[in-house]
Amino acid sequence: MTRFRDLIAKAANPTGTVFILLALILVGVFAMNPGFFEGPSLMAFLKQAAPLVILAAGQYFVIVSGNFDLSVGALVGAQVVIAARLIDGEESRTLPVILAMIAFGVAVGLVNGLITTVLKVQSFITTLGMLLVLYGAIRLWTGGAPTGSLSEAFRQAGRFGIEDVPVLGQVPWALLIMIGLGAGAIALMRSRFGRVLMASGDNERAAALSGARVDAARTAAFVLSGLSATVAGILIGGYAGVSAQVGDGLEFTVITAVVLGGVVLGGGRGTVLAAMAGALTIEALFTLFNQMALPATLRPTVQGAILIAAVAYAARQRARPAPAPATPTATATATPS
Amino acid sequence: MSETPLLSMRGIGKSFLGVPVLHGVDLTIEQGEVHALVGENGAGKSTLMKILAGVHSADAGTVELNTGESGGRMVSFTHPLQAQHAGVASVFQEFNLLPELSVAENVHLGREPRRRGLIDRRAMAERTAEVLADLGVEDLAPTAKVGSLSVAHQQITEIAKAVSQGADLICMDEPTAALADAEVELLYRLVRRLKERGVSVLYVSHRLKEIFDLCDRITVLKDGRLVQCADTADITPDDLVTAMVGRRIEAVFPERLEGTAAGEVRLEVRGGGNAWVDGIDLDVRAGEIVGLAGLQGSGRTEIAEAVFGIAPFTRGTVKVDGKPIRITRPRKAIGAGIALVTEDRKAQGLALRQSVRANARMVLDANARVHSRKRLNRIPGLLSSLDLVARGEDQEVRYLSGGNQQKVVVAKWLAAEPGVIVLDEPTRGIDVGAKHKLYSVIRELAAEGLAVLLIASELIEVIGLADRIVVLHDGRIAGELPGGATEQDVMAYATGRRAEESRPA
Amino acid sequence: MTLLAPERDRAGRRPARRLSTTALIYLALVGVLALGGAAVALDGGNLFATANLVDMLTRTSLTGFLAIGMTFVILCRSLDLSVGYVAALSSLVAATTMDGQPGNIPVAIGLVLLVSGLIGAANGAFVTVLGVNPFIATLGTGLILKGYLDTQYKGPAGDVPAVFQQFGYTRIAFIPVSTVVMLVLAAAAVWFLRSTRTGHHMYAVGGDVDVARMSGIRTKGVLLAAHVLCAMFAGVAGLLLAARFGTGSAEAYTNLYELDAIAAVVLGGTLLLGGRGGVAGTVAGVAILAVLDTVFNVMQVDPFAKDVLRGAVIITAVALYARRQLDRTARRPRFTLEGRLR
Amino acid sequence: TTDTPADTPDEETTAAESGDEWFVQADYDEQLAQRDIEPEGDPNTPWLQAIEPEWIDTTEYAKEGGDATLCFSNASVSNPWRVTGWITMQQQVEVLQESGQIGEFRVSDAGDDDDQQISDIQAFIDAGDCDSIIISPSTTATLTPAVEAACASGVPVVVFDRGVNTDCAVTFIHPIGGYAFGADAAEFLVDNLEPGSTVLALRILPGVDVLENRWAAAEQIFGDSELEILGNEFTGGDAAEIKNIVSQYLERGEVDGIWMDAGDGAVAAIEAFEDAGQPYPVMTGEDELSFMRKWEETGMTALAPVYSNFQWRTPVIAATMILAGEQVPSEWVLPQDPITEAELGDYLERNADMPSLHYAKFGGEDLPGFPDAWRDR
Ligand SMILES: Nc1ncnc2c1ncn2[C@@H]1O[C@H](COP(=O)(O)OP(=O)(O)OP(=O)(O)O)[C@@H](O)[C@H]1O
Ligand SMILES: Nc1ncnc2c1ncn2[C@@H]1O[C@H](COP(=O)(O)OP(=O)(O)OP(=O)(O)O)[C@@H](O)[C@H]1O
Ligand SMILES: [Mg+2]
Ligand SMILES: [Mg+2]
Repeated sequence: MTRFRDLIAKAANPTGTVFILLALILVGVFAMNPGFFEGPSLMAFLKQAAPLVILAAGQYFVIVSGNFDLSVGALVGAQVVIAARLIDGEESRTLPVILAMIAFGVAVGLVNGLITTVLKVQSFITTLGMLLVLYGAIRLWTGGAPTGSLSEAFRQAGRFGIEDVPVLGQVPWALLIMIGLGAGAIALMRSRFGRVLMASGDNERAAALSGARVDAARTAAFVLSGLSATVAGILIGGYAGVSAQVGDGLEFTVITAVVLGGVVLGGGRGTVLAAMAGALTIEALFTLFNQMALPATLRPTVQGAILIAAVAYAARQRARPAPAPATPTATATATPS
Repeated sequence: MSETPLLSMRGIGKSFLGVPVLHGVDLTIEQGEVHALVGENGAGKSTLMKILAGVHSADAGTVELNTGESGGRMVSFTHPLQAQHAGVASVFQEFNLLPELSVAENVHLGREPRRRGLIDRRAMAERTAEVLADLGVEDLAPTAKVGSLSVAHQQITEIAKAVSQGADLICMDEPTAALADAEVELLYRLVRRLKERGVSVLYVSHRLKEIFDLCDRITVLKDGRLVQCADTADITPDDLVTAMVGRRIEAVFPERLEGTAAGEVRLEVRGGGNAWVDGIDLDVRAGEIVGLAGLQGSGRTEIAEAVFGIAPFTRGTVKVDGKPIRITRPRKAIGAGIALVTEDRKAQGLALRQSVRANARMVLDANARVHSRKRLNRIPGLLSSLDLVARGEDQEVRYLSGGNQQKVVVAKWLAAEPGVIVLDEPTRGIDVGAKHKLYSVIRELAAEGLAVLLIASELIEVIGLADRIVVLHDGRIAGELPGGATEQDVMAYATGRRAEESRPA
Repeated sequence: MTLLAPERDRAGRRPARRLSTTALIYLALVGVLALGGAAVALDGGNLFATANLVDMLTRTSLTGFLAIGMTFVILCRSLDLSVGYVAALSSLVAATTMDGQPGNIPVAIGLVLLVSGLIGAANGAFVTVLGVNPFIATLGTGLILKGYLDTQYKGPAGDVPAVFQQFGYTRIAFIPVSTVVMLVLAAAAVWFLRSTRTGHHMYAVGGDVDVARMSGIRTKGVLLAAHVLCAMFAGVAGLLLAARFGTGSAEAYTNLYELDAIAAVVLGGTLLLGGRGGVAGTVAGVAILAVLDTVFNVMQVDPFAKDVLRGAVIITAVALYARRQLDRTARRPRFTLEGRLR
Repeated sequence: TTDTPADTPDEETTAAESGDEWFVQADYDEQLAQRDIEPEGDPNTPWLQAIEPEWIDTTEYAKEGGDATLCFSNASVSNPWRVTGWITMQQQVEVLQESGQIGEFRVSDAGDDDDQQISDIQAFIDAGDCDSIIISPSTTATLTPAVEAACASGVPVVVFDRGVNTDCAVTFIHPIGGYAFGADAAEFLVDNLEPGSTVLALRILPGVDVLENRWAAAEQIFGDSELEILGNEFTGGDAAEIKNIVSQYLERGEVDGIWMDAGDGAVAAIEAFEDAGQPYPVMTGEDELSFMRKWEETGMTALAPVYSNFQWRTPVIAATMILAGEQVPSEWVLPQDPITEAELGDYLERNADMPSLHYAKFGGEDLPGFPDAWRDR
C-alpha cells in the first residue's frame, strides 16, 4: 500500500512526469507496431536516440547551474564538418582528429563559460552569439558546404556495434557510449562537483559563501556541454555521414528534451537521469509520429502542444502546497545513514 | 475613545506548513491611536500584520473594520490591494520598492494619478512632494531613482507610499530598524502628524523607548499568543519586558559549560579596516564567546564579512591561530578554519530547493581542503544533536521552519570543524525553542575550544552569552565591556554617548 | 522645500554624472556609423550615399517592428520565440484576405491584428495561467504555428493589391514609408510605456513581480498585455512582409527573425532580466544591426563572415553593458580615502 | 518616389499560384515534352544551349566599351548545390573580366531571406550604376515585385534558377524544371520496379516551389503506376534525419525504391539499407558526387536526375551578350539530362578530384580555375 502511494507520489513529482509520458508514448508505439519491442528495432531506436540523450546530459549541466547553451546545435554541425575536412578519408588521421575535436569542444565550452561568468553576459546572449560565430566560421572555412569525408574508423562508433548478440542483434556502440556517459553524468552529479553545480544553480550566493567556486563550476558545465556536443557530433557523423544541415536546430530540441525531463530553466532543480529520459521521450515521440503516419507537416504542432501541456502539468505539480511536514510533536529526527 | 474601535481582530490563528505561529490572537485599534505591537523575534507580529494587510489569510478568526462611512463590517483580505481599498496601508519589514523607479513612481505604484486616462507625471511628482513635505522630509527629490537612495531614504519612501494611500490605519513593521537617530526623530514627527490627522497607526518595534514615546496602547505577543494589552500609561518598561520574555532574563541563557576555558588567541585582527569599518582590533580566544554589539548599520556584519573574505579588510593584519593570513575570499577563510553563519539564511545560507543533506554537506563538498569521509559521516549525528525536526534528510529545506533551517546552516559549518565561528544574527526569526537549542550549541562550541564571534541585535543575547562584548559605533570600536554588562552600558557606547577614553588612537 | 539630488547628501559629493544607457547606445550608434563610414570610405565607397542610406533604413523597419514588440515582453522579464511564425502567418492572413482587392485592405489589417493578438494572448495565458516558462511556452506556440503553416500553406498564397504594396516600397525622399511607420509606432510605444498605466507597470512587473503584486498591480494582466502587444507588432511585421512580397509567405519563419529581434533589444540596452530599458534603445539597437549589415553588404563581406561578426558584436556589446551594471549594487562606503586619513 | 512598378496588377499571375496547389498541368506537360527536344547549340557547352529559344533583340541595351558593372543578387549559398554553382559563376566572371567584358562584379547575398533580397535588389537599383542586374530569386512569388522594380529601373535584368511571376526580365534562365526532375526520377522507379513494389519518398522541406514541383510530378506518375507509395517525409536535408526515417520504415517492412527530391543525404539513405541488412533499393538521387560514388561502389540500380548546376555560368554570359546587343532567348531553357548508369563512370572520372557535395554537371571543366577552385573551396 505504501509502496503504491510512493509510486503515486513519484509520478506526481515533476521529475517523475517524464517517465509516465515516456511510458505512454511507448505504449502508443507498441499499439501501432508491436514489432518495435523486438531486440533489433529497439536497438536501432536507441542508436538513433543516443546522440540526443548525450546532448541532453550536457545541456542538463548547463541548465541546472542556471544557464542555457544555445550553441550546441551549431557545435555539433561544426564538429562533423571539422572531422570530415581534417580526416578527408585518411584512416590514420582518425584518432588525432578526434583529439582535435575534443579540444575544440572544450575550447568552445570554455569560451562560453568564461564570457558568461567573467564578463557577466547572460548565457542566452553568449551562446546565441557563439551559435552565429560557429555557424559562420565553419562555413567560411569550408567555403559554404562541407568538404572531405570521414574515415571508416571514425564511423564505427556511430554506425556499428557488437554484432550478432542473441535476441538483440547488433548492440550499437552508440548505446554503450550513451550508457557509459549517462552513468558518468549521474555519478558526476552525485560527486562534489555535481552538488556544487546544483547548489550554484539554486542559490549562487549561498554556494559562493560556502566556499564554492561558482564561476568555475558553471564554466565547467559549459565545457561538459561542449564535450557532449563533440561526442554527439562523433556519433551523428558516424551514424549518417556528413551533410550540410547536420546539427541544425538541435539546440531547441535538446532544451525541449531537458525541460520535458522536469529540469527547470533557471537552475537548481531536476535530475540528469530525467533529462536524459526527456531526450528518449522526444525520440520516442518522433517514432510514434512516424508509426502513426502522422502527416509530417503536422508533427511540430503536436510536439508543441505536448511540450506546453507537459511543462504546464509539471508547473502545477510544483506549485502545489508543500507535502505535509513533520509536526513538531512527531519529532522525526534526521535518519542517520 | 468610546466609539466603536476602528479595527477589531478576534481569535486570529495561523499556521505555516503545519506549524502554528498565531493562536487565537485578539487585537483592537481605536480611531486615531498609535498602537504598539511588541514581542520577541518570531512572536508573530509580522504575521499578524500581514494578515491584516491581506498578504496572508488567517486560518481562524475574524477581522472587523470600521473605516469610512461604511459601518463595521467583517473583512477578509486576500490581496494587499483589497486592504488598501479598505483603508489599511502597510510598511512591511522587507523592503517593497523597485530600485529602477523613481521615488514618485514607487510612492504611486499601482495608483498612478491619471489625466484623461494617462499617467500624469507632473501630478505624481507634485503629490509626492506634498506628501514628503507633509512628513517634513526636505531632502528627497521625487524624481530620484530609489536604487540610488540610502536605506533611510528608502524607508521614508516606503512610509510615504503608505501615507499617500490616504489610509485610516497604517501598519509599520519595524520602521526604525534601518534608521539613524536623527532619522528616528523624523519618524516620530511623522507618526505624530498622522495621529493628529486622526489616522491610526499599528507600530511594530523592538525599541522600547520608541514605544513609550509614541504609543497609546501596547499589545504584547509571545510565541503567537496574546499576553497582554494595556495602556502605555499603565505599564512600566520592566513590566513590558517581563511580559514579552515571560521569564527572568538570567534564566533564559544556559550557563557556561564546565571546563570551558579561554585558551590561545585563535582570531586576531589589528587595525583592520576597509570602506565600511575602520581601526578594528579584535581578539577571539579558543573557548571564548565574543559578542559584537551595535546599532543597525554600525558595521557588525561588515566585520564578519571582512573576516570571512567577502569584503576583505584593506588595511591592518589578521592572524588565525597565530599565523598571519590575508583572507581575500571565503574559500581562504574556510581553508583557515573560519566559518560564517550569515545573517540572511535564505539569501545567503541555504539552497532552498536542495535537501537537508545536500545543504548540510555543502561546505564539505565545495572545499577540497575540508572535505573528508569522516566529516561526511558525522553529519547525520550532527543534525540530530541539533534536534533537527525534518521528515528526513531528503526533505527540501524550504519546507523546514525557520529555526530548523538555521540548524541546517549551523550544521553545514560545524561539519567543516572550524576553529573560529562567526555567527551573524543566528537567532533572527526563529522560535524560542530553537533559540534555546542554539544558545546551548554556542556554549558547547565554546566548550569544545572554538573561538566564537557572536553578532546579535537582541542585546540580551549578547549580554547573556558573551564573555566579552565589543561595541561598535559608526564603523569603529566604541568600547569593550565584560559579559553580563547592563544594556545601558552597551547602549551608551553603541549610541556614541560614551567613547572609550583609554583606547589607543 | 529643498529638492536636493539625493546622490549629493548620500555620498557627501556629487558623483561624476553618468550617461543614461540610452544615450550611450545612441553614442554607440554614432560610433558604428562613423567607423562603418570610414571603413567603407577606405574601401572606396560612400556609406552615406542615398542607395546605402535607403538600404540601411529599409533594413530597420522589419526588425524594428519585431524588436519593438519584443521589448515589451523582455521588459516584463518574459520572452517570445514565436514572433517569426506569427509574422509569417500574418503575411498569409493579410495576403489571402486582401486577395487582390484594395477594398479588403482594412478588413485584412484588422484580421491580422486580431489573429496575432489572439496568439499573443495564448502565449500570455500559457505563461501567466499555466505557469509555463516563457522560453518553453513560446517555443511551443512557435512549433504549433509551424505545423499549421506547413500543413495549411504549401507555399506563397494570396495576393496583395498594389496599393498596399506601397507600404513596402514607397519612399519619401530616401526614407522608406515602412521605416516612417516603424518610427511612428516606436514613438507610440515609448509613449505607451511612459504614459499609460499598463505600460508603466511593465517596468514594475519586470523589476519585481512580488513588489508589483503587493502594490496592487494586476501582474498577470500586464504580462498578458505585453505578450499581446508583442504578437501584434509581429502581425504588423507580417503586414510589411506581405506588402514587400506581394503575397503571403509561410517560409518567412525560416529566417529566425525572433533571434534578430532579441539581439536588437538586448543591444538596445534592455535588460534580458526585465525591468529596465525601453523602446528608444531598441530602435538604436535595430539601427546598429542595420548599419552593420549595410556596411558588410557594401564592403562585400562574405555572408558567412557576417554571421561571425554579428555574433561577436552582440556578445561584446552586452559584455560592455554588463560592465556598467556591475558597480550599481555596490554598497556605499563609509570610510573612503579621506575617512582613513581623518 | 516609389520603387514599385506598381499599378500593373499582374493578371497573368493572379490566376496561377495563389492557391496551395503545386500542380499546373500545362507546365507539367510542357516540361515533360521539353526533355525530348533537341536543344539548339553545341552539346559541349550545355550552358549555352537552349530549348526552343525565342530569340529577342537586345540592341536597346547595347553598351559601348565593355567593363560593364554587373550586379548579382544571390538568394544564398546555403546549400552545397548553390555553393558549387556560385564557384562556377565566379570563375566564369573572372574569364569575362579578363576579356574586358565585365568590369566590376557586385554581389549581395540575402541568406535565404526574401525581405533581405528585396532590399538588396533595391540597393542595386538605387546605386544606379549597375549595367545589368542578375537575380537568383529566393522564392518565386515573393520576389516578383522587386524584380519588377529592377526591370522598371531600365537596366537589363537577368533572372535565373527559380523564376518570378513576371516576364519583365530580358531573359529568364533555367533548366527544364522541377516537374522534369521529379518525373525523370519517378519514371525510372516505375520502369525498374515490379508492380506492387513499395517506394518511400524523401523530401527536404515543404513549401519551396522547385521542390514541390518535383514531388507533384512524381505523384502524378506514381498515381498512374502500380507502385505503392509508403510515405513522403521531410528530412530538412539532414543526413541523420534521413537515416532515422529510412531505418524506421525498414523496421516496419520492405522498401523497394527510394525517390528523393534532392541528392544531399542520399548516401545516408543507402546506408540505412546496409545497416538493416536489406538489399539495396532502386534509387534516385541527384548528380551529387557522394551519391554517385556510393552508387558505383555498390552497383545498385540508380539514376541521378539533374537540376543543371551549369546554369550558374549562363546568367553572366547572357548579361554580357545583352550588353553587347546580341540576341538572347527570352526564356532560356537549358537542357537537364539525368545521369544514367551508362554515363556514371564517365562523370565520376571527370570529377575524380572533386570533393563530396559537389555536383557532377557543374560544367566548369574548361574554366581556368579548374579544378582547384572547386576542390579547395
Ligand atoms: N511565510 C512563512 N512561511 C513559514 N513560516 C513563516 C513564514 N512567515 C513567518 N513564519 C514563521 O512564523 C513565525 C512568526 O514570524 P513573524 O515574522 O510573524 O515574527 P515577528 O514577530 O515579526 O518576528 P521579528 O521580530 O523577527 O520580525 C516565525 O517562526 C517564522 O519563522
Ligand atoms: N554609513 C552608513 N549609512 C547608512 N547606511 C549604511 C551605512 N553603513 C552601512 N549602511 C547600510 O546599513 C545596513 C546595515 O548595515 P550593517 O550591515 O553594517 O549593519 P549591522 O551592524 O550588521 O546591522 P544589522 O546586522 O543589524 O543589519 C546595510 O544595508 C548597509 O548597507
Ligand atoms: Mg517581523
Ligand atoms: Mg548585520
